[in-house]
Amino acid sequence: MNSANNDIIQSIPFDVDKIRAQFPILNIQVNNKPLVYLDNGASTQKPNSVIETTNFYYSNQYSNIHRGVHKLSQIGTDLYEKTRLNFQHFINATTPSEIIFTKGTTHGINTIAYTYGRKYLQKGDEILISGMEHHSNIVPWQIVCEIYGAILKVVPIEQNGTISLEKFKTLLSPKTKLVAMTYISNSLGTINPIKEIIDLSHQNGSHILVDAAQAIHHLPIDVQELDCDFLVFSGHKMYGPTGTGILYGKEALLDALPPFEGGGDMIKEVRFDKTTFNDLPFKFEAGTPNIAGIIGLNAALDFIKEIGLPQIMAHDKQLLDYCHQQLGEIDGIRFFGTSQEKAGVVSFLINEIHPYDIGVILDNLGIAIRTGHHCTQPVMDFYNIPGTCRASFGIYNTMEEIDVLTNGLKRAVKMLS
Amino acid sequence: MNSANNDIIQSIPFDVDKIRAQFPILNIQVNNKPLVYLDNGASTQKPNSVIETTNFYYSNQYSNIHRGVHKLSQIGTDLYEKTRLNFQHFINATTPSEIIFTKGTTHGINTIAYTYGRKYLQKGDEILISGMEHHSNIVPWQIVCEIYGAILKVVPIEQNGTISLEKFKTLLSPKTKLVAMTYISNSLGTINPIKEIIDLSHQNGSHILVDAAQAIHHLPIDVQELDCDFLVFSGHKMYGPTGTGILYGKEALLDALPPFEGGGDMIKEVRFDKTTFNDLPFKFEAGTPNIAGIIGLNAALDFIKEIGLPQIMAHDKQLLDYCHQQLGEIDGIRFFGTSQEKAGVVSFLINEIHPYDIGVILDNLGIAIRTGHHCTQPVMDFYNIPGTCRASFGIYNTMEEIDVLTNGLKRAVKMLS
Amino acid sequence: MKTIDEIQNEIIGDFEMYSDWADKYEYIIDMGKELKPISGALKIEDNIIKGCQSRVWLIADYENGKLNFQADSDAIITKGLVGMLTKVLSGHSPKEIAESNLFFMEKIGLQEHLSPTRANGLLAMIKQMKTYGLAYMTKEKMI
Amino acid sequence: MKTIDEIQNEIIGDFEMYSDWADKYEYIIDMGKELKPISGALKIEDNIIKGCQSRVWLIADYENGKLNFQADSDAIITKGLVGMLTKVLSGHSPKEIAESNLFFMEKIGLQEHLSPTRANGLLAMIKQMKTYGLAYMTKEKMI
Ligand SMILES: Cc1ncc(COP(=O)(O)O)c(C=O)c1O
Ligand SMILES: Cc1ncc(COP(=O)(O)O)c(C=O)c1O
Repeated sequence: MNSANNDIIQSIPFDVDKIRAQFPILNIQVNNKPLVYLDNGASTQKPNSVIETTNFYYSNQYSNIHRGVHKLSQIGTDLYEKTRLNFQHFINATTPSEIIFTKGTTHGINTIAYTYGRKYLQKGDEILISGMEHHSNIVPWQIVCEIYGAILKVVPIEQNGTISLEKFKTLLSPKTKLVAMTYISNSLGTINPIKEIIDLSHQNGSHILVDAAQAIHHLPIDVQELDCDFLVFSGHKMYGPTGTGILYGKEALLDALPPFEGGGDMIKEVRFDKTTFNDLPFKFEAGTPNIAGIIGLNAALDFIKEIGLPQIMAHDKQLLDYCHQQLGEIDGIRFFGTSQEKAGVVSFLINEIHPYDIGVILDNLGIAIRTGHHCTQPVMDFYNIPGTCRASFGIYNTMEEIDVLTNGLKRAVKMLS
Repeated sequence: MNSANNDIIQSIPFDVDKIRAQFPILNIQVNNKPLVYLDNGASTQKPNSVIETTNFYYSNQYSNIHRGVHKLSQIGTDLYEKTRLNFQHFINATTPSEIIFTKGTTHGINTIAYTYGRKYLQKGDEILISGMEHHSNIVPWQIVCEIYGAILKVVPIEQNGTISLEKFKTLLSPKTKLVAMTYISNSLGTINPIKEIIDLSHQNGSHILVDAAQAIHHLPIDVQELDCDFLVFSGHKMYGPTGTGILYGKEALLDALPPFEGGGDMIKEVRFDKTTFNDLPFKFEAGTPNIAGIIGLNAALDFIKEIGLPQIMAHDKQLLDYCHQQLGEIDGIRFFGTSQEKAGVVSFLINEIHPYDIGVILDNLGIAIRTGHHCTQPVMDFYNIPGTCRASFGIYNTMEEIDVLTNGLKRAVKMLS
Repeated sequence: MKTIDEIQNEIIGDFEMYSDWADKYEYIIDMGKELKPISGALKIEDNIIKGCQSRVWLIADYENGKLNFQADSDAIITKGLVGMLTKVLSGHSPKEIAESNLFFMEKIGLQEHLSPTRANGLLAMIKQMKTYGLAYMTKEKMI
Repeated sequence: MKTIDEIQNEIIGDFEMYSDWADKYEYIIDMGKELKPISGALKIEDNIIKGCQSRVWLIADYENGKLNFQADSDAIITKGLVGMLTKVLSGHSPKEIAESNLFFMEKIGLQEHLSPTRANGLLAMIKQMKTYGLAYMTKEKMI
């Protein structure tokens, strides 16, 4: 059995054991083996602070928020709005009005697709995406393109899983109303040159939405510096509760868009002859929100801030390098996504073995990876494969876990060949 | 101080103390007074089982669901789908495919408004609602009416807060595509004759959506017997987590509708030239759902089932009668919503006192009621009032709490007059 | 004429004798009852500040280098609170008003009424009063 | 010819000697390797059952009152499992197949592969096999 390189372990920029101790699930056994959780691209585990915040809120402070005069409603509203301020500062939005709470990335993208489509899209207009987008950044655009007669254009990916800025430029046209692009690919790990893509889009007079689902907990994001028009991400991938997410939009643009969902809280005055809508951010927050989720999300953000993004990035990089190095020694392995700029996602196949088979064997060893198309079928079609095995890393993963993965894979290959 | 009538207390059909013991928040003090929580129409508190289920799930079983081969993903998927089956049986849907998980009532109504609008609404078509609808059952229809050139018609309410079936009939026209109506009014307590309304709608060839946000935890609902086309409600009002809800729809109708949000899980195959959508219920569940919320919601439903709806209804009725009786003795009180068929919601004003003032004083006494328009501004306009004070009951409320409310109100009146 | 801070300290002094929330609110309610209501003719859309629940009307008059405020509300507690606010800020120069630091609400334990999420329009009213201050400061400079 | 239940019990017997998950899976994988693959020409859209991850092909032949199944999959473990399923159900009458109760998967501790949410298409395949059974039962009655 390979043992992890000690130098690398010692240079991990924080005490992983101390972090692991904050995640109760990391103590469980799966199929009688200690859990090795390497499915963080799909969703991350939750630290005690997140679980307990939600718990405490429900046990001591709960009620519906906004417009309640009573104390509990005030406490809830204050906590809810505190999360908004925390995120405003975290991504450096200009005002809290630019932070809209959503159900998740998918909901955020659909909000923009429907409202942007209604306001701006006309027959023959173009939306430009990339060949590595998650289905959530493809299908909403297909739907609104169909509604408004617009055309979906796609920047193809290269063999190494990147996109070429040259090709991107040639696809920008006077008809390109909006570019929708992921910052980090969830199936390939590619970190796109998002700043260049944003600048090129703006030079072309196009708006741009950035899918930061995989980026928000990996890279420092400053929306004013990036100058993106919209940016979306999910809470559950950044150690926060399910059913939460953020849609950032430039205030002037969000103001210009019509509302998406109608309902409580998003209105100023409702009359049957004329309803007026509320100011931002409430205009886009119809109905009772996921109050407990949003309050728990604040604890997740605090958790990330406490560790620090530079530390998280360094840790991620070390795991990535070590994983590439160790898995690279397996005969017949092929990696998908070999960009220079890459986040902690390793997609691979071994010989002709079906990823499902590998997933099943690893599961029996307590190792959770994801297998399949990872909601990026066009990427699989591009490589002409049924899917990949994907290991993706979180704050709590260790070099030893990568050794466990490597050995597990060797065993799986032996069994399956 | 009035003490609660002992006869009535003893006939409460379950042991309220035992129920109260399951709600940790009922032990807190608000403004140094024991909390008297009478804002259940806005949202209900959560029993231990709900809090702990969520807690346990995050601490021992969490991962993203659907399509994961590994154990945690399987466990999560199974629990998530178990909730679906539980609700299928609870409202007697024909198949689990008819149960769609949403963010809440508002999200459910918007899902139907947008997709029904896209599929069926044309210029001049009519949508019929009532004058007592919650904003969430008004504004989505205003939005899609504007998009498709349809017309929103409204059955006015009567002085006692009911709607007249005669007036309803005269407003049904050959152009009425869909009726959207609340089962129970959140600001007036009125229980509408929903079965008659459904039958009349169908006789007219119209579809009907029932807003059951206030009904699901108060009345037994059998969707096959009711024969409604759509029915929506929220988890957070039925002792469940925030950010959860259910949209029921008849399978054939849901099949006929286009998808709403695009994204992961709602697709069969994604190609840039042609995407095919998943079968029900997944077609309407785009993106990572509120997994922990939905799993917690199952515990809420079990909690309700264990107590039993007939018991809950009887309890609700007793609180309602006692509250009417006690508050009725306050000089200058006016009740809004005096239907014979009424659920545990008491809306009132006292003399010319502004509801906000009463809310503030009661809050200082630890009593949480809601004041304002309760997201039904047209109801307030109808009565030409700025809002009401609203006490609304939950499973855990007691006769003694109504005494506390009554005395609190008397004190408030004294201070404010 | 007392300064803004002196008036605030006076109010804080008044409240020191009240240990009970009820006494405090009775003071505020009395304040609300005493406040001269704005006449119906002036309760126009232009002068309204909408909270979700209670509404506030505010009128500013500039005379001899001083700003005078009149305020009203449909809820008596809100009215009492706006009464205290006009008492503190009225009769001062635009500059003093624009630069004022309103600390008395917190000191008397009523800061919850100034929460940005409170539905009473009070915070919006303070913003509006300071905006008047700023506007007249600019006007004065231009003369 | 053994009955469906006898074959199931045989498989359960085979598995009794395996205490370890790895032995079980090796048995299944061997099963998969031995299973005669369906020829490419027959791997058409009509015969496919799509799971999200692995795909299953299924062909049914009716001869002399018996249904025979051929199955294949692109994943070897799924293939082994479909191999066991065809072994159990093939060669029986439509009625026997339609009315069969498949208990062996649970007994050998592999019921997780039959979870409705498992992405391997296996549950859909069993449904398909039983549907064939039902369809040929009806056909037989009509003759
Ligand atoms: C009758 C009715 N409809 C709709 C809603 C909206 O529900 P939610 O805010 O959970 O989406 C409510 C909640 O206040 C309601 O009472
Ligand atoms: C890049 C990317 N975009 C979008 C999504 C969709 O996020 P959610 O399912 O939380 O809505 C994901 C999650 O898998 C993702 O990785």
